Amino acid sequence: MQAMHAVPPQPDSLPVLEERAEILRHEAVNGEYRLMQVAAPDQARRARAGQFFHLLCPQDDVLKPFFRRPMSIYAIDAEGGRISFLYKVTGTGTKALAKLGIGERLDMLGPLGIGFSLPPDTATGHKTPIVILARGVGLATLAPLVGLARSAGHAVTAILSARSPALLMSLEETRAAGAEAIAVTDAQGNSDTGHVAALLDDLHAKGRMGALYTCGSNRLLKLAQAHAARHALFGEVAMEQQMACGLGMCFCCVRAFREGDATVHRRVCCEGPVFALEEALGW
Amino acid sequence: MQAMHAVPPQPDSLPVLEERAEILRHEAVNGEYRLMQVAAPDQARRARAGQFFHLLCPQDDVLKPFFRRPMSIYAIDAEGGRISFLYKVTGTGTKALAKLGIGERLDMLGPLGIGFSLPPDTATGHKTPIVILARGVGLATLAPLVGLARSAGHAVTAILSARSPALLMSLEETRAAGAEAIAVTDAQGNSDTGHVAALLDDLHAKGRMGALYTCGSNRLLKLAQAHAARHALFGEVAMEQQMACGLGMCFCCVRAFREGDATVHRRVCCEGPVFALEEALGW
Amino acid sequence: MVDLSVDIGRLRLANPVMPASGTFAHELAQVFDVDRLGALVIKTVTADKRIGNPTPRVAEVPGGMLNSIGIPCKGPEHFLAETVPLYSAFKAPFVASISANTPDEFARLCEMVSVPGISAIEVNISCPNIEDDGRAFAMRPEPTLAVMRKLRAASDLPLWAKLTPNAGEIQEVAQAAEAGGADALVVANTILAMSIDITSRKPSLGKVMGGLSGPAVKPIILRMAYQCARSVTIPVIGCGGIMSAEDAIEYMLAGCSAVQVGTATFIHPSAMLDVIAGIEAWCAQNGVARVSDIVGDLAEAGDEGARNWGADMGTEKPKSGQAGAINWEGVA
Amino acid sequence: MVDLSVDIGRLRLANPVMPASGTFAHELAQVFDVDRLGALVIKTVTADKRIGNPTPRVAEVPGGMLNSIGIPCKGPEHFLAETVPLYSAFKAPFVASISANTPDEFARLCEMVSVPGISAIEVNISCPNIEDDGRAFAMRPEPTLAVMRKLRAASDLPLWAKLTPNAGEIQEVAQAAEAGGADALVVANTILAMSIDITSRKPSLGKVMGGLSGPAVKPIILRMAYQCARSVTIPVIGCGGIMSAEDAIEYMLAGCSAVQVGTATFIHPSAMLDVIAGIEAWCAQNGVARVSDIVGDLAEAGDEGARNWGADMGTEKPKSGQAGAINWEGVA
Ligand SMILES: Cc1cc2nc3c(=O)[nH]c(=O)nc-3n(C[C@H](O)[C@H](O)[C@H](O)COP(=O)(O)OP(=O)(O)OC[C@H]3O[C@@H](n4cnc5c(N)ncnc54)[C@H](O)[C@@H]3O)c2cc1C
Ligand SMILES: Cc1cc2nc3c(=O)[nH]c(=O)nc-3n(C[C@H](O)[C@H](O)[C@H](O)COP(=O)(O)OP(=O)(O)OC[C@H]3O[C@@H](n4cnc5c(N)ncnc54)[C@H](O)[C@@H]3O)c2cc1C
Ligand SMILES: Cc1cc2nc3c(=O)[nH]c(=O)nc-3n(C[C@H](O)[C@H](O)[C@H](O)COP(=O)(O)O)c2cc1C
Ligand SMILES: Cc1cc2nc3c(=O)[nH]c(=O)nc-3n(C[C@H](O)[C@H](O)[C@H](O)COP(=O)(O)O)c2cc1C
Ligand code: FES
Ligand code: FES
Repeated sequence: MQAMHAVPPQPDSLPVLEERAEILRHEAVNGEYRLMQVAAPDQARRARAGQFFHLLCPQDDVLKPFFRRPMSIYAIDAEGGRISFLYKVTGTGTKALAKLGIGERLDMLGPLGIGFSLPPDTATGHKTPIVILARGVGLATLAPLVGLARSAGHAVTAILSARSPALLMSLEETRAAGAEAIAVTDAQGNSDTGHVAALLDDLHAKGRMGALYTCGSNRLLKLAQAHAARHALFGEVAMEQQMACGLGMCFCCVRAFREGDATVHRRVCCEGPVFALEEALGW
Repeated sequence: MQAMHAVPPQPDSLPVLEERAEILRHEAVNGEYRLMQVAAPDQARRARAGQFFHLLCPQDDVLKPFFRRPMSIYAIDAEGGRISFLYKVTGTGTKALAKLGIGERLDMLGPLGIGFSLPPDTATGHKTPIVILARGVGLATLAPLVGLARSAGHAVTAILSARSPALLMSLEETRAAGAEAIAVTDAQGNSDTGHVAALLDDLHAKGRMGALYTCGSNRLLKLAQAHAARHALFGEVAMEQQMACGLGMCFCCVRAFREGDATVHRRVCCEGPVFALEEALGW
Repeated sequence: MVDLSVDIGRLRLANPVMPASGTFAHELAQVFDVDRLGALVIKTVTADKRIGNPTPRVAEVPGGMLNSIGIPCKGPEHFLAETVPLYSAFKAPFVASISANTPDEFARLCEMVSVPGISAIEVNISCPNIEDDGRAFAMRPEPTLAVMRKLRAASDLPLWAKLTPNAGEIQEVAQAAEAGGADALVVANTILAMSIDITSRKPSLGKVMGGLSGPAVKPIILRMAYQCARSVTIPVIGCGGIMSAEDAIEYMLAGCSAVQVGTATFIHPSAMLDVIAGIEAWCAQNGVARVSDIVGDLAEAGDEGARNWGADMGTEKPKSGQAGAINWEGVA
Repeated sequence: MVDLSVDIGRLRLANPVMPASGTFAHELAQVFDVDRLGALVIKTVTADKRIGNPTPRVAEVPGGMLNSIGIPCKGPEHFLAETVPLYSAFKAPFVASISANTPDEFARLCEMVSVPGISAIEVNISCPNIEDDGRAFAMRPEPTLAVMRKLRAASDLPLWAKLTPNAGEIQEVAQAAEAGGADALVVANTILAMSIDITSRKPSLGKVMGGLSGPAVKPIILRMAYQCARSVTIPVIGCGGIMSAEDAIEYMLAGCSAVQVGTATFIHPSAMLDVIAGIEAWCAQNGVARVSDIVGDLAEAGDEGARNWGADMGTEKPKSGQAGAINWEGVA
């Protein structure tokens, strides 16, 4: 057994519930992603940005899909008792999920894992401005961080990356939350590492990059690590790995991390999914 | 391997089809039984009274129910291309069947097995009058025999037995087909072996019992065998046994039969389900 | 009120339901009060430190899962310093699970972990014995007997021997475990299996082969539990594919004194509570006062009873089935 | 056009799909043209006349079925007089399956049935050897070698040894079968299992225990087929839980030259045709000209490729996975 703690490791990891939440909204956002909103008051109250839920997608014959599917929280409405997910239709599980109709129920376990933390104040006692670097699933996972950071008084710049403009999500929401959003896409030819590195250099030069958060791309992770190291910035990354239990019991969801000179395994489900940026090894 | 015959044993066993038949009617007949009518023109053309279909009841998680379920033909409408079943909601398979709605499709394999044959003419060259002794599932299985025998010119008397009058089925249909129907029920206290034996004696005395057909009750089988033996009557019984393949390949559906002095196994699915009355051993 | 308690040798459990090793940890206490379980069996601990197997470590298959977690382990010192205090703080009996590479290493570890706070030791003899070409100890009776004797000598705690279903003749292994001093058997670990992703043409698991668990294995492990229960006098704990109270009752009717639930917890974290509640309800409905009364209470096989379709003439009792009429021989 | 033909030793099959013994008979020709199959393998025939096992002979379990049909058999004379003419009239190669109670009886039967019209003999060595306490021949390597030597001496026809998955170390049995002269292996027969009807408290089968088949066994038998294919030089025919073309392709990637389909036929009588059509379509889509090219064409295990989620930066190729970054040891 690793990481024994009789008390949950963070106040974030309050007791976990298994609920059958009613689906309130469920619609396609673009050709790949769907937005789903559910009513889950007790879980919404506990949920924090960066945490995830473990969803029991409808099982068909031979209990397929067998495992639950981890899905980041895309939006939390604690007062309204609502949680939203933004997910890509990928394989068996998400295909089954996509078929659920409004009013149907979804068995959700959570909230699970450790969410994002905000950076310490600057040396001059100001709120550290943060930069978010998101692509793919990161567009969903990092979305609630914008609101969290804004309401704590941090300036936020989000670089949102996608294959094509049609696949960019959260642009309006990010701006509406008072963050600056920069869109880069493969189609426009401005999403490669070179362009994004230049953007980061520019943001740093302008004093708008005091901390870095990333999710959804191994390349962006490497880039963020390099920039954070160069400027000694606080940073976090949200990681993915296949999960069975989602609770820290089965050890299937490990990834390798740097711990000083050693390489260690950590469970993405309960020691993450959010990790210190400098410790992640990528995949 | 038993019973090798390169040609099918009876002209009844013409090639078998697997079809996805549309459900045209589906309703409760009483607290236990449901009537289902499907459109299956090719299968209806091949179907004979006493044969059955092997139904793939809708499978839910873990492929439950795994096997198909055998179901006698309750009515054949060859011109209209329709087949009806009358079935009791018993366990997993029939419960799943009961949920199918009109317009949905049911995967049916068949027609299968050997149906009823009609008795030879009497010594005086007349059509032999037949008596049908039905209870339980026999009410469904023997129903199409009434029409078959009537249209071939046989007088038909059907003794229909059930626990209570509400569970009696086919009474009106039997009469409408020009047969005499006698209802006996446990509730009325006239369904026990003594009463039914007296009915049979009476029918024989009146010259109305030249052949005997039974299905659905071990007691009635014994009774029919005794009467047929006493009066040297032609007789048939339709048997049940659990089935996997339904085609004669797996040998799971055997029952014991008398063959001279020996006891032999026969497969209900392809050597039956209709067997010579005197050879059945009961169960 | 149904008495749900069962005795596993000298250890009395409040109810017959406990987690299977490797599928439970204290984190489950975030979901429900784990003191409601019959016992707390935790992930196997080894004598050496281990990192576990390459990812992917799990895969889904029809009706179950494959795992090749391996046994990531921080070693016995960490176990004694951190794990024992953590789990002995729970009220439910704490059962450690241990394993090692050789019989002597196994015995030393067993002695080391025989400390207060531990109610029983599950000895996972389904793992490779490097002195026997890497075959699991419990693949054959002889190494089973040998390792159990050493383990027995090393500890006064109840020892539960966890057998492997990959053995060809599990009854003989079961008897060897009993002869070697086991207080109970756990039947069984996962069945070695594999699957292939035909798109990438890769094995689904990083380690190619792994253990199958979940509903798919139930009929196989139930058979083994039945065979073992009839071959030994010590209690048998059934473990394989239990997803519901009905599954657990099958195991108990087959002769198991208690059951372990593994994979089900991954799908429904509170599955074990449902199993306990379901067993209690079934006993109440069936007039069973003590759940231990159903252990091994299997009726004789045959067509009669439930299968006597058509023998429905009012009050007359169904006669005995056709099995009497025919000479069932040439069994193959 | 995909070339679907495969060679099982000196026997060329038009396609790699054939029925599993005991799940096929000429009656299937009422449903489709069985000459479209790669071969026709029929129910095992024994040296003695047998009535088979008590009913109930089958039961349903999650993801599969149990059977204890036994081997009802009218004896070899009936087989030669009736069965051989019947099946040799089909165009697809006719494969007989035989079994017996002792090695000598087995060899005599093998000699008797080595007649024109039969393309190969499947020797079902998964059944009890009364000279070895009723253990199946293929439970252990030694009796496997002994019986295969006698069978080899008794016939010039290709001999396919059908192994039992109940063996503890099937690779060793596979090697013994090859050493004894088998031309191919069929991996495998059913897995001994049971289930209980908790309402009647009876075993579901009249014979209590029976063989598990269907989707539930696929990951287990696939693993065994993979192990056998890597342990022998003769072709391996995979058999266990194949319900679809994808399942068949998994077996072929694992190293099987052909496959047998059993239980699937009970659910969909024309399942084998769907498997053939599906294999052909998959080959066409994947640029496979000869289906025999995929036999054993398994890529190395690992996280990369399909699993490299998030490595989606445009045209840059995914880097090799974390497996490189860490020393995977202490495999357990
Ligand atoms: C903490 C966390 C948060 C996530 N949040 C989101 C999100 O907000 N939106 C979103 O679209 N996706 C998210 N994902 C990825 C999402 O879990 C997978 O897309 C999903 O599991 C795919 O399931 P499937 O059955 O459709 O695909 P399949 O490929 O059929 O799945 C097969 C197996 O692989 C696993 N798997 C496949 N892809 C992934 C993946 N990327 N990460 C982890 N396991 C995977 C599945 O869970 C399953 O066990 C997240 C993953 C993690 C670990
Ligand atoms: C030739 C034939 C014709 C039949 N015709 C009719 C009919 O017209 N109307 C009708 O109501 N029933 C009929 N039956 C019985 C019907 O097949 C069963 O009621 C049905 O299989 C029960 O399935 P279940 O899943 O609901 O029950 P379960 O009890 O869940 O079934 C479990 C297993 O037992 C088998 N089984 C259960 N009862 C029977 C039975 N009586 N006979 C054979 N197998 C059984 C099932 O097929 C299945 O394999 C017929 C049976 C046979 C053999
Ligand atoms: C992810 C996982 C990890 C496991 N780890 C262990 C282990 O460390 N030690 C052990 O004895 N069994 C281990 N097992 C086997 C289980 O304890 C249990 O024997 C098996 O899963 C069958 O039960 P189930 O079908 O209820 O899961 C593990 C099983 C799974 C699924
Ligand atoms: C009803 C039934 C009868 C069987 N009879 C035999 C047999 O006589 N000889 C034999 O070698 N295997 C027999 N088997 C085993 C099958 O040939 C096959 O090995 C097994 O069913 C696994 O394949 P499947 O999962 O595709 O069914 C039988 C299987 C079933 C289901
Ligand atoms: S998913 Fe089980 S430990 Fe993370
Ligand atoms: S059901 Fe298969 S032989 Fe009758």
